[in-house]
Amino acid sequence: MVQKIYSNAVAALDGHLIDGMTIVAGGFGLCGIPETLIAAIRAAGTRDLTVVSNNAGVDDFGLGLLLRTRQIRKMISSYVGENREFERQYLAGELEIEFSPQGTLAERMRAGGAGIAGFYTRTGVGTSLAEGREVRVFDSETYLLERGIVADLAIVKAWRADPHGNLVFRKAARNFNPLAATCGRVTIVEVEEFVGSGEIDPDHIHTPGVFVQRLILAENNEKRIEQRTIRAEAA
Amino acid sequence: MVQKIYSNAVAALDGHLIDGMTIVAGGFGLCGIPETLIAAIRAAGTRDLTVVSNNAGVDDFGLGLLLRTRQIRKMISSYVGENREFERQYLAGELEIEFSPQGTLAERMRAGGAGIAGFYTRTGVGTSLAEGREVRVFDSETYLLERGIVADLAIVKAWRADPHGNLVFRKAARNFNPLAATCGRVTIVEVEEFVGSGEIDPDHIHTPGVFVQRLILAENNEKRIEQRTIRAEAA
Amino acid sequence: MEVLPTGWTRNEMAKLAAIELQDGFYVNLGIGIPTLVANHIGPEIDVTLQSENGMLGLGPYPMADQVDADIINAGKQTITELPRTSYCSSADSFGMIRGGHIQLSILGAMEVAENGDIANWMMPGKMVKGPGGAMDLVAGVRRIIVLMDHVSKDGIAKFRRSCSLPLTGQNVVDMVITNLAIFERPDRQSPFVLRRLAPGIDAALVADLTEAHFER
Amino acid sequence: MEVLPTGWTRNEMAKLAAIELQDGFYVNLGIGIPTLVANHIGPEIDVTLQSENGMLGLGPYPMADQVDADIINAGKQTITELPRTSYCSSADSFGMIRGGHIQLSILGAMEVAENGDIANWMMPGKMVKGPGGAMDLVAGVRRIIVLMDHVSKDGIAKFRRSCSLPLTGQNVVDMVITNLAIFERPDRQSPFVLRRLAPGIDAALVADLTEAHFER
Repeated sequence: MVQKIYSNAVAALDGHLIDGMTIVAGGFGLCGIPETLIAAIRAAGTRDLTVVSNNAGVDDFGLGLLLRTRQIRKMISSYVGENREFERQYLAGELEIEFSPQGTLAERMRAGGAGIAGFYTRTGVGTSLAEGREVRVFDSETYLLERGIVADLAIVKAWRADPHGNLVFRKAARNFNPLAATCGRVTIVEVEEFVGSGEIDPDHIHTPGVFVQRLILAENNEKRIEQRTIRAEAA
Repeated sequence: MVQKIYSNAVAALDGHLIDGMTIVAGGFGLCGIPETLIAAIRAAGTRDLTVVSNNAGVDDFGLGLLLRTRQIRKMISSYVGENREFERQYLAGELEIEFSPQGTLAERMRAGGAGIAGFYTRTGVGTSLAEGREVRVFDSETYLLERGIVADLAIVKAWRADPHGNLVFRKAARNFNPLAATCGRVTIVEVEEFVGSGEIDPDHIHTPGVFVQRLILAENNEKRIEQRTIRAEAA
Repeated sequence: MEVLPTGWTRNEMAKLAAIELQDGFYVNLGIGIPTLVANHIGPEIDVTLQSENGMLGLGPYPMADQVDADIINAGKQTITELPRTSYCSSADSFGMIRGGHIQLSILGAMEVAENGDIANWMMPGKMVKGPGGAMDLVAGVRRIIVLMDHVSKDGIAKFRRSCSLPLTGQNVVDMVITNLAIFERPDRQSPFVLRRLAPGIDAALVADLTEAHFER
Repeated sequence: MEVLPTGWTRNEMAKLAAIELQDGFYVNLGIGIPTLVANHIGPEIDVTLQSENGMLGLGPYPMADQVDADIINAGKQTITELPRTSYCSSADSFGMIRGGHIQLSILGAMEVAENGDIANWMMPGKMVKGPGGAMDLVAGVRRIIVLMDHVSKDGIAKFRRSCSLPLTGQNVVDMVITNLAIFERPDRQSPFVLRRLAPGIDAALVADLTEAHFER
């Protein structure tokens, strides 16, 4: 059987990191982000990255780590708050940002992964994000043309995988991960747990193994919480 | 709680059948087709239907039943073999057919359900199905513009549902069903089995209840097999 | 400087918005005041809350010992599941939104214009953080209610002839609930109508503090 | 009428096609002769078969007591699961195909042209049944191998200057395996090259029975 499971992130990333490349990353905020692979890319020092990710992490966690080391040249994101270093680099002209509305960004990843070159959405019509984009009327509604995204590498966090690369995500940590998995020319996945071949019910698989080239066991599972909100016992 | 579960197909379809309407149906061949709802539409006698379905059933099963009674005016399908009555009506000019390649048809349903007016695909470029469609080059590849589909009514077959309309499909009977469920203005689902609220793991739900307006227990579960292929014990 | 009447509290505004929720609705609540709406959904109606990060059926905040980093809403707050909860990818989640399957979204705004335009993603003089899911919500959800203060901290009317800030969406707002009044329109071709005044607020004051044209 | 040498049997053609399957490949096999290719995949390579109706990881035909109406391939034949099997919707399945995630598809054809065009969905003189998934497969899968008889029942060359029948796809075929010969090209800008002859078949005969230009 083709061996998709690698011993660690360095081994899995070997041969797939090139300065100037485009990387797509799963995760929403700090939820479901590939912590182990981000740390390994930081250690590898790959530069001039274009990173496609809904958010940019915080100063000392997530993609914020790659911003600190100035490894990222451009972000394609929907929201980049909660990150002072991002703001500093952006205002200093050291970092480029392309905003995509969140649903458009998700759909662009899915489209890139599914061989759809472009699609028409109502999102963003009449806003500054529509500038330079084709506008078109279908059935008297106005739509914008948005393009699919294909990245050189996808980094993904899943909950469980089997040796074939079949993936299951856990709760709201699914978010952009299955989409990122489809739109990388190479997709590397870190998981919290490996299970044996045949141990995942074929109706419960979220991402089929065809999209996954390499797998590692996640070593970093901090899963930091951005907004810890709780209610009192009595509520 | 809003009551989505209806006592039978007649009750669930009540108020939703109008001559000349468009109905999208799940299923691939005879696998995963909404047998009970098809029978009820036949009994209701609704006419001049446009039916969006990958296939058209066989002479005496599936959508073939609605062809026999001449309730269908037009089919939008990828493949309509295995149906002599279809052929007879088509050659007699009594039935209109719009062919969509299978993947394009699936994507058109998904697009319609997801508010995507149109998308660009390489499928069909240079073929007779590209006639009258916009052709466009992205990154030196040629693509066709295809339109999303929204139907007046979706009829869907699922395996299990909870009272909220959360659906689970079984094996290859999933096929077009989750897509049809998204692109009906009203979606009615027949299931083999109801389970209680909270009994489906939230990570195992294929179609969230937001897409489902009405549910019934399937009364017809013949699940006819088109090509019964078996191997000998020794193989 | 004259002290202006404050009208409804934020909690009262949320309660007024909650009246708009109907039995069986699927609803997306924005960050900030709109989140408070959840506290006012009565047990007599069946409403399912959606969060655009891929969760349908949001439960309340967890007890301290229930906190799960993988169960968060779009505001990145920890929340809980309900028996009806399902998860999906961000693409499928925005499929619900863009495809018109969510009946109602209640959002905050910096400005709303009389033609239904909304501006709520770029703060004047601050770095642009991005639209998040706001542009998708206003473009895709069938009905949009805005909860906002009637005037800005500087006393400037937020319900305007036209938005001065970059738009989030064009002609998408159906109802505006401020601390002073409620404006609504029956469809997106019609002008807004003043529907209700906060206690102690009269129509003349609202007219004074509103730049938008509205009917009475 | 002269009796033509028949060359490879259908089973031998399938075996020759199976050589093109590499370790780790995801492969879609068309209906008819291509289905036979599955019988020739050796245990030394790890190949996953995909079926466009939403099944990845196809197992063999079931025993009589294993038949399950919900486990079928795109030819509507009953099949079985493997430990690697997963199911998905038709949209996700064609996402794999259209997105270039399937390495190889082996299909039947009525005609192939020297420029790589293929015609395999409309039979002359018969009612059009529709393309099914064939147009998606030839447009989306990275490499396309066609298995077909060298000449039609009427003795007409099927590998042609240009297709006479309506096309399924333009410039998409990479390899043609007939009962008489194998033609291949290194990329889709290059002409086809005659790679191999069936036993007892000489190049002159192949040239006689081929309308397409090919290199030797």
